Amino acid sequence: MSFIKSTFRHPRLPVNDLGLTYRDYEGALSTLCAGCGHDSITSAIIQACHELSIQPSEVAKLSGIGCSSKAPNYFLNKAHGFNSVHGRMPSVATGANLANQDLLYLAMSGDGDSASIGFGQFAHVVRRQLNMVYMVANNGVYGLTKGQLAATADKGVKNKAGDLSLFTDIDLCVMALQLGASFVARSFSGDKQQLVPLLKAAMSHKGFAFIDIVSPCVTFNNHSGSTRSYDYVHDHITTAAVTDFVPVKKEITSSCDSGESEDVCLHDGSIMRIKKLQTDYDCSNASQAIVDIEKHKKAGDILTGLFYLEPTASDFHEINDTNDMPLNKLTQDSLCPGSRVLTGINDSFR
Amino acid sequence: MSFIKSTFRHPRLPVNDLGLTYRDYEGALSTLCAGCGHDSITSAIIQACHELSIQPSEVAKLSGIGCSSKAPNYFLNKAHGFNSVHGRMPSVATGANLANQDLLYLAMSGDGDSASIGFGQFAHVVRRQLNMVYMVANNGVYGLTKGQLAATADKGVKNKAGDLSLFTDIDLCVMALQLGASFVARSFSGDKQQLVPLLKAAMSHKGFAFIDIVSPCVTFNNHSGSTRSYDYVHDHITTAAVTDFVPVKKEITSSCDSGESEDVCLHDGSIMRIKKLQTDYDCSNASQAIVDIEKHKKAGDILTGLFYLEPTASDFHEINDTNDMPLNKLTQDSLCPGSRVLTGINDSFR
Amino acid sequence: MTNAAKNTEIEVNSKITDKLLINEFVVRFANTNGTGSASANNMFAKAILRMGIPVSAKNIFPSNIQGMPTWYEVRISEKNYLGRRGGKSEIIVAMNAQSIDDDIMSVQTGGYLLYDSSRALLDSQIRADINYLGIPISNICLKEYSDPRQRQLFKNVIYVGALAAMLSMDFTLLKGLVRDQFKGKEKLITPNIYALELGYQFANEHFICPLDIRVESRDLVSNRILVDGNTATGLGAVYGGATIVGWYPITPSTSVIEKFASYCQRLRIDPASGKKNYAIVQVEDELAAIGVAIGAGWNGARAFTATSGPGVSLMTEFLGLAYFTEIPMVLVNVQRSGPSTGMPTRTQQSDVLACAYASHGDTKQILLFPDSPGECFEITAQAFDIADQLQTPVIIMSDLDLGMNDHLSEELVWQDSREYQKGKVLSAEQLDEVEVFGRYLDVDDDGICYRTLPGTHPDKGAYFNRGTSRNHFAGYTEKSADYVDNMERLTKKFSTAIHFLPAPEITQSKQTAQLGLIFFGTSSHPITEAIDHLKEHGLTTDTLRIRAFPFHQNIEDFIEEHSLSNKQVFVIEQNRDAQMKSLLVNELQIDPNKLASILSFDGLPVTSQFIVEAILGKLAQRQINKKTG
Amino acid sequence: MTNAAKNTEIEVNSKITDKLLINEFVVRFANTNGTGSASANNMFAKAILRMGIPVSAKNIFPSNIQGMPTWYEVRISEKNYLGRRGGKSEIIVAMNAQSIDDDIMSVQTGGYLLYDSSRALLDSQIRADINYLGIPISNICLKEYSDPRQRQLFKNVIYVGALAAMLSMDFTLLKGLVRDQFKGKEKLITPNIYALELGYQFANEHFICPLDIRVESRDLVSNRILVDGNTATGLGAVYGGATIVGWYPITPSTSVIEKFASYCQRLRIDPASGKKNYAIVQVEDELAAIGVAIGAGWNGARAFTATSGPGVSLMTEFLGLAYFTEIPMVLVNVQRSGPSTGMPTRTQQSDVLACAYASHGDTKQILLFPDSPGECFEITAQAFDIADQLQTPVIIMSDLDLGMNDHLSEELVWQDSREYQKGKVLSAEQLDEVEVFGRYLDVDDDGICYRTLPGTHPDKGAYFNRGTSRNHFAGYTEKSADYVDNMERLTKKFSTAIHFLPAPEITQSKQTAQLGLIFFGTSSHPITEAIDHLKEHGLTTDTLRIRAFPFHQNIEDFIEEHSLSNKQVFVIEQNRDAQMKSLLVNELQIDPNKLASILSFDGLPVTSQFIVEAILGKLAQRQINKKTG
Ligand SMILES: Cc1ncc(C[n+]2csc(CCOP(=O)(O)OP(=O)(O)O)c2C)c(N)n1
Ligand SMILES: Cc1ncc(C[n+]2csc(CCOP(=O)(O)OP(=O)(O)O)c2C)c(N)n1
Ligand code: SF4
Ligand code: SF4
Ligand SMILES: [Mg+2]
Ligand SMILES: [Mg+2]
Repeated sequence: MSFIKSTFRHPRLPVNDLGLTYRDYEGALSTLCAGCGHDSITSAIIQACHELSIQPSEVAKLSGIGCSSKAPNYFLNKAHGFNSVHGRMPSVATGANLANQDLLYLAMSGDGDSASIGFGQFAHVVRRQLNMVYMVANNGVYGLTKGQLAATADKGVKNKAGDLSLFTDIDLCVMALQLGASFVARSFSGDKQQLVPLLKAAMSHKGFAFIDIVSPCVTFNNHSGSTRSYDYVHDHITTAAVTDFVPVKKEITSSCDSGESEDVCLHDGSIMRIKKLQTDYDCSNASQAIVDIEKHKKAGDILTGLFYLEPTASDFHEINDTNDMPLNKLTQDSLCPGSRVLTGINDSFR
Repeated sequence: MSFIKSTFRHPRLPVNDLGLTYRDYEGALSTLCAGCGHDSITSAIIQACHELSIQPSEVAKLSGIGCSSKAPNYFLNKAHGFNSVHGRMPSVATGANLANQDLLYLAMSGDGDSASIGFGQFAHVVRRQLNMVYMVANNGVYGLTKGQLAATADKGVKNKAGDLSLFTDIDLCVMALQLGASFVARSFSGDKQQLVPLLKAAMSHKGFAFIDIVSPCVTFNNHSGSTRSYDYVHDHITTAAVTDFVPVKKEITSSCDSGESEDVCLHDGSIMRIKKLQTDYDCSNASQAIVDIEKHKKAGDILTGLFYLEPTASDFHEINDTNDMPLNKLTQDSLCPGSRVLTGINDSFR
Repeated sequence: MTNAAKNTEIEVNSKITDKLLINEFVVRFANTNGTGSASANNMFAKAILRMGIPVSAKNIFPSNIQGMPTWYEVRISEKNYLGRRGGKSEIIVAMNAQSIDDDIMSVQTGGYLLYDSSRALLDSQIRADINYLGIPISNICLKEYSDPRQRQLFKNVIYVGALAAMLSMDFTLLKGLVRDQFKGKEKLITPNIYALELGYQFANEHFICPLDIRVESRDLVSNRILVDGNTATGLGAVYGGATIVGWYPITPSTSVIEKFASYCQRLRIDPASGKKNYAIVQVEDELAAIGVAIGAGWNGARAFTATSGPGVSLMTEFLGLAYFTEIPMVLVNVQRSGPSTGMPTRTQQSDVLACAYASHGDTKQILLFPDSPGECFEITAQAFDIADQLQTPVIIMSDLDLGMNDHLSEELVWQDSREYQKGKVLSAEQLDEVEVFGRYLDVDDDGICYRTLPGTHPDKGAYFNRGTSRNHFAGYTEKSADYVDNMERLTKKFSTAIHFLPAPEITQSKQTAQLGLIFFGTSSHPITEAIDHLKEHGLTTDTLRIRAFPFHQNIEDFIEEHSLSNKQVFVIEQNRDAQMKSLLVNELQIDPNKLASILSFDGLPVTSQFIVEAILGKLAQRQINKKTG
Repeated sequence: MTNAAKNTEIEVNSKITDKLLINEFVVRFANTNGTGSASANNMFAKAILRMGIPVSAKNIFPSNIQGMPTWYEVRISEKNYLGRRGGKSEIIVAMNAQSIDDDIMSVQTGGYLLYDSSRALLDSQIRADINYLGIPISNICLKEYSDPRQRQLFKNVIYVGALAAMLSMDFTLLKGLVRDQFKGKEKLITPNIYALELGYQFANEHFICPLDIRVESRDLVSNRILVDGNTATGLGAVYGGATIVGWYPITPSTSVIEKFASYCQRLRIDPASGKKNYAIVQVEDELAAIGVAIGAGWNGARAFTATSGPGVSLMTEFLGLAYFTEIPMVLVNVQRSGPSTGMPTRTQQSDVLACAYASHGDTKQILLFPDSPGECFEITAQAFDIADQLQTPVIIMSDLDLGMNDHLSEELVWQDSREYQKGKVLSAEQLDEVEVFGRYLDVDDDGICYRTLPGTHPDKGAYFNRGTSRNHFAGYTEKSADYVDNMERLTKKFSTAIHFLPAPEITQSKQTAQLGLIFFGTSSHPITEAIDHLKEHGLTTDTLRIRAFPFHQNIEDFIEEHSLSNKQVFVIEQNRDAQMKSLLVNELQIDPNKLASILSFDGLPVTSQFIVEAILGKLAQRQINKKTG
């Protein structure tokens, strides 16, 4: 971390369709530890939003509490953010989304925040199919409280203080799959090439999109013996398929080798191009994805990539049959039934 | 419900090894609705405990809040019980078990209690491998608050008030399997023949035993269209295997047809005899169990029976390496290091 | 008197008064819950209403679904005494064998016990000083109906029919009520009327009807309505413009949401698209419920949740967040008897402190105290304005009695000229004009800052909302000066708040009376009656009904005026620990010895009898102390 | 003076006093967190301690892991002033470029700034009235070390070495400290001593050492220890017999559990089996943490949890359950600055009301207020006795300052004759003798009933523990009389409680002094100094330190005695809303106007300077009011 931010702007920084540069997507200066995986996620988010030409002010950033939950402060300065309480971001996100379905909800949580204190809220927001991008920066520890083991830490590993992870670990991707998420992926903060297209696809997806991002904590969980250290992850990462994201406006030019590559059309017309690296890959089968994830885990590997995608999934508002006009934009005219109606209601109480 | 309980005792009521009759295992008079499935669970528990010759006072009964959570008051009058707060029984059970590992912990919860407000606690007590029997009386609704849909209600069904279940339902057996439970079963309150042996096995199992018991709510979820009504369950129940439980002291006499029947030896030496009704049945494969459960669910059926059993599983105390003497029995001698030790400690602060 | 005699003919043992007792008595129904009695009993109450006589009803039900004792107490009072009176009842309809012994004991001397004589009473159940009205209701049903559910249900209708004859109620009117009640289920009308007539005729044939206790039509109700507070609250939220609800069921708050939902289904469907102009989510618990309201409030929609008892405790952390981040939202707390699970189907006003100071750290919350369904409607609608104007949670402190019982209330009023007050929210245009925007800049020096909503402006006004200490520009800070500045501004905002809150309702005699009574919410119901009785004891009384916290200055004035030497201020509340008194003392810096507490906390709505006796007792005690001291 | 000059030679610009300033000053270290400065700074403080001079230390750190400003304030005082003094510091070690501008401003006129002169200061950073001690620490490290981590770490050791020379500290003693600190990691000893010497020599070579501010060995510490409250609390729990912990990490309470765990690892292993005589579970959240403690308490083990801020709010529902079902357990609340997430690494005493009345309904909780590590140890051990004897939760109200800072404290004391008081728990034999057992029968008329543990007796004593209303025999009841009886018994128990709780600590002059100061916990630290200063203003002071809630009678007496016409009682607390005053007023029925509040709530430990100024200010105000009024 350096505490003085350069304000110098290169005159020829590339601009996107909105005429905005990468800088327009940045946030406050990070106060995380130098080398923290979460900062890489931040920069992947910035890149994805820039490349997608998302209007920053049309984004709502949400988080719980933790180092990871501070991250939304470090991207998209022009977007409102809500750093809520520990583990309860999903309910706040629900309320926010119900109030205005027109914004893009980017939520950042940690493994402590989502797999421990927030596990109930996590499970239920998945069920609810809220249209949001739910990212967990998974480092296997509680960074902000100095390194206690998280529930996502692999059984048998030790944290820096030497405490042993004694219990079955929670795999949030498996849980999301089981609970009905329509977009589930895992990635690695150190692998921008994989992460950015996944983020872009998640942002373009309508419905609940979950991305578990392995994000090493350099201060408390980067030692040898950890399965969330940079070294370990680099050595054990495997990918079922490489994904590329083609926004709706761009034409698809690259050729498509039918057997190995698949194009999935997202609800807004953009394309998710999937190049299979493993023969049994099938992103439309949630049960199979769970089996695959666990198979790799048993072998000591971390499977990453897009696990599941239901491109035509519904979101909460479709299910609820909410008016298309965001509820927070409705005026008194359409909300208040007025005195005439009340007269009739009063009569029903006599 | 009748409010005057007969005190008449048949002189020749069968007694068990402790010389106790069925009556010695009863509790207060039920105040649940006549016909409530939960009352059948109560009587199955009474029968199981009686048949196993469990000393009632060696049992601790635990529950959250709900009609189902009242049930512990209706069995084992001589056992202490703890009717805690809504959804938080698992933590209370954890504390209780940590304090005295010598008791048998019988816990009763509801689907509201465990799949909604208590889902986080449920997940984490499973991980913790607490040595307890965790029963959920699953009626798909919140009985005590008059019939709102529970998170276990199948997507698409309606409750009595006509509200539609909109979201992915939570299958607690699948969750327990995923989270590392070492005994997972499903049964039906209306099928004592299946339920009693499962309860007996669960009570004899060391480690976390979960039983999801479909238990119709006659008042709020017994209408046609419900998938938790007596009629629906009777029509759609299927069983993978029939289980029989042979206590440690009894000799096994029935012959054993190797291909179709399997004997699993539990940690206390008692035997769980499993007679397969479906060829692919394998109670040692959790992933397979999940696949089976979901396959049947897609077909509209409710798969019941023993899903998974890890007979040599560890429980929390083994993992923690707790002293065998219950912690609540330790005296000051072994707890207090005394003044001499303190002198040294004081020195370390100078 | 033999049992046989009791079953067929009334023999008047004793009389309450020598005169007729007209329009001023209590009928108490003892039933088993889950048997459909509540709707029959309610029909009885509504018939009284339609006869133009003031009436109120208390449903005293168990925390259980079926098979436990339940009571329904109807007070008929042309004196407009709408609270509970206390003491025994003139008439008891005893339909529950479990509770009949107690029920017999609670008939007033000279009063009547209407009971099911299909089974004979025991000798021990015979009191010489009351009158028995036996009707073989079970036998009648057994004969008349074959379906077991009908045999059960029509029992209740039969005794209502019998009461109609005994009390000389307008039978045509009762039939009209049945027709109204079963509108849309026409098949049910005839059998219900038939059952009414079974009871009516039996009574007329076997007893001297009407009794000396009876009703007579009046015109004393005017445009008042009979409804429960939760219905009015739910409707108030519709009128107040609430669109979003996160909730989790809990008695006695559940029906607030159910009513909101059912009115929304009727009144909030977009005419063009047929889609919903609202969203209600039944979430996983109370933490999530309030989280939803906060998220929506942050995003500019009017949102609320409702809960009771344990739910309030669970919302504590989030209430602190909303206070500190200054997010508008409304919480309806329908109080029940605590602590812990307590008595979930009994009333109390015992969350005053838990709500006023909800959450760790220095927090204070806005509280509103409605006392009638009419006010529930008004105050709920208003609560959304207040929350938006003050940018903070507003807690509506209702209770089980107010929420779930039918009260005779002023009708619900809405002025079409009234406009939603959305407070200080900057539009894109305003943001363009603003030189510097600071979310926590106290521009107007009233402690209330300007806020912005997500998505308003492409470049300006965005900030990171957080529960941590922040400077004027919502930047994270651990600087002591910034922190203190913000905390002091919040204190200032709390003073400003008073201007937005409903003032206390004060009734004051020309010359300050001897007694000053302070109360709030449902504790006000028995006050009129209590004052009349105190007058009989030569005591004059002024009253002050608190409607909001923080407190208006005139509360302090009232206390000062009424705490001179020969005067006394009483604070009446329904809790053990004198919570409102504590709040008054703390916040107004009042000497606690100026306030004498009248505390009723047995879970039943406080009675006028209790209040009068307690006041007389305390005054007598004071006399003694003066003499001896 | 040029920068070059500052870097090599000291040029005394100004002096604090003409005499030498010995053993009575403040050294403040400004660092960046995550750079290992805390342990070097601590070594400095401990060296002072070993020289026999009273010392205390405040670590002022950010809610962040690495790279943000952090300060460490060491107060050296042979007058035994152990609280913060307030005002600027005599010496500042400025190692953080982020904060150096502010740091320079906070040097007292005539004081010293020790800084890293590897980079020249800006002209704007030169104050004419202070003295600059430039050491090119980074350059030295660059030269001496190749490993970047070492270059970082040894910077801190170097300035400690330099201070040793400047302040004339015992260098051998410092070296001894290094040896103690790295016991078991011998490899680290030599390089650390080498770094100390680098600083020591540089200072001796470049400055006139020692300075006019310096230390001299004394024998004023006697057997006192320097330790933080959380360590003492964790150890107190070991001695008090706690075996079970459920917990969830949160600053500043985390180290209570960490210390408990590490002492258990040493002291609680069964000698025969090598197995653990304890169980600690890091659970999923605070609701579960307290649930574990309650389950264990019900089952007869001593159990506790520790938390802060948001955790307290989350535990609210369970605290109500434990109160109502009467289950013993201990909660350690290490308070931090609220509301909401607030300032997680700043101190406050702002959970007083949230804890005293935790939970909805009429609830009251037992609070204990330790003020030193010695008392943390004693009170924590005692808390388990109190909880068992009263069968209710006991909340230990610590705070960040007490819990995480090193305090000079009386040593920890344990009498081996002391026996655990387990309260009224019936054994199987006792149950056999008891005629009727009723869990909620008030046999001894003190509000405390007898309880039984699961598994005690095959036939007797079992009951269903529940948060609902119950009768004497733990049977569910909705009867008003049963409910009221139980609630009143709980009130009685709360009165009984006072006999089990530590009495306030009162210092009272022969003749009642003009001022009565009431305070609790860490607010007591600056009191000795404040009293001395008030004396200089001609004011005599009596003090009362509250140690427990509910309150002892002598608190009321103290207030009465000190609130006569020319006297004044002040309540000093570290929160905005005068929470302790509220509690005193509510519970003792005291006129709030008798208590003047001194409120320090900026997140830093209250200073004597603040207290004295506030008291003088209020007294002056009173004078003016008297004159004009
Ligand atoms: C209710 C509550 N409990 C505990 C805390 C303390 N706390 C802050 S962050 C955190 C854990 C963060 O872990 P994780 O979510 O994994 O985020 P990371 O720092 O590892 O990115 C905890 C326990 C809190 N802020 N609130
Ligand atoms: C914190 C809290 N919230 C809500 C309630 C109200 N409540 C009581 S039981 C219940 C649901 C019970 O449903 P379930 O667990 O399925 O049990 P069932 O009655 O169906 O057997 C609820 C919401 C409560 N007691 N406590
Ligand atoms: S402690 Fe770990 S998670 Fe937190 S900022 Fe540092 S590296 Fe990142
Ligand atoms: S409401 Fe339903 S769950 Fe509750 S007792 Fe009645 S039948 Fe059982
Ligand atoms: Mg983490
Ligand atoms: Mg249920």
